[in-house]
Amino acid sequence: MVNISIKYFASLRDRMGRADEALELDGDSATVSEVWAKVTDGQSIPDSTLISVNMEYTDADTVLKDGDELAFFPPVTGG
Amino acid sequence: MVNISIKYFASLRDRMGRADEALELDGDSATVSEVWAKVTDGQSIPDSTLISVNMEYTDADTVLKDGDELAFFPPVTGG
Amino acid sequence: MKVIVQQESFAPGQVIQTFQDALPRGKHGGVVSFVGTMRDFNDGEDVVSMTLEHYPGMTEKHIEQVCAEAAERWDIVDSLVVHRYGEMFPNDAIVLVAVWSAHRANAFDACRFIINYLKARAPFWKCETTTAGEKRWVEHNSKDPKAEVSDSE
Amino acid sequence: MKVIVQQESFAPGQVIQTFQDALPRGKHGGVVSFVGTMRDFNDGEDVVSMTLEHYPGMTEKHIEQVCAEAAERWDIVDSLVVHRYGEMFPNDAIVLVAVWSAHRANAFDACRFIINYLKARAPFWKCETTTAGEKRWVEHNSKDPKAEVSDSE
Repeated sequence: MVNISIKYFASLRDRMGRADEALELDGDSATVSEVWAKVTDGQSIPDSTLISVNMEYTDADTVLKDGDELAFFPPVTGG
Repeated sequence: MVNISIKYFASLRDRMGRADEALELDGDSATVSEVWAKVTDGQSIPDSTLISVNMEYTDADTVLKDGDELAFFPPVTGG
Repeated sequence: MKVIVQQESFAPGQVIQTFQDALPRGKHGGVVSFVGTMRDFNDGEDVVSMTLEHYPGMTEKHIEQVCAEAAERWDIVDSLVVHRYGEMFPNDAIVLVAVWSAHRANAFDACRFIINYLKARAPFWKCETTTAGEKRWVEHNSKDPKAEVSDSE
Repeated sequence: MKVIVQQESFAPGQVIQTFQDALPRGKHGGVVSFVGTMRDFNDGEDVVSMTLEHYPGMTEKHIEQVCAEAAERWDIVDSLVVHRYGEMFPNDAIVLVAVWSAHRANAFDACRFIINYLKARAPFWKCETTTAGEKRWVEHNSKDPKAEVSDSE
């Protein structure tokens, strides 16, 4: 069983209507894009969305492991 | 008649034993190196000496005009 | 190397001086700093305040990574980054990057590197409130946070 | 553009803030600054104080020329230079160069250009007093003040 937590930031949080959620994956593993499809009823990840797993940038093909912290957010605008 | 003023700065002032002097040139004109020879009993300008006329950098071949402010100084070390 | 992500406003000059006073004496010949300031307009509209959201933990981690990378690439004495989050107002300092080194070329290069990579990688998002009371997310061009970055934009 | 050559000590952060508060609002996104500090040793000997001699008039003129040239080459909002002369002590700020611009790349380039050319051209001479009471002129390598300069030395 793979349990992950998901965080959404900024405009993507507004769009999702939530800041975070916990997810239990049915199979042994899932990629980031599979998780996104699951939480959005089958949609694909919007262009320019940034993805991090355990606070490191990664891409949509990354396979998630139990306990991972996944985050989706728009391009950063700090500094 | 050409009257000029001369300034010496930093280690070059210590070496000359004076900070400034006024000089009346005999002929119609003289170059910077001729002036230096005159104030040092015939020596040539030491390597790396910087020269300014009226507060602009120039070289030893510059011909001086009446009223010019000539200055000799070592490489600058500000900042 | 010190990275501070804080909600409170700060006076860049004071923060630099306090940090510098604690540095080992005589090792650095100077400090190069960049201070980014909040503007009071954007896209033609007056902005009354701005709220910076961040990803606690990831933000600090990535700024520290960038500072560590700068310290590997250039011979510097120390570096300091202060970045605010939360609500701020026009002319507030948003970010400070300061780098001390024996030779100023290294401080210039490292400071520029840190602010460029911070802007590309550190997870912060600006949300402006206009005089009309409208809140809007500031959208920049999409950028790959893993790519080489420059400060030309 | 403001150039100040003064005997009094100054607090770089305060001077930057005061100047910035008087700038037209909203035009600049940030400020890049370089502050050069007096060290307490040189060539292996402890230095108790330093006296900077300058050529009044020529110094200001050349720093102003360098700032004007920077403003022609890069799109900047404003620049400020403060340089001390006379006696100063370890950890005193000797020189401050600050440049404001809308895009930080221009501020970095212009600030670096100004300090490099200032160091090559502005007529200042350092004379150190060591703990042994000896006074000595700091001699740098000879450099043509009209040549292109860099900050690699």
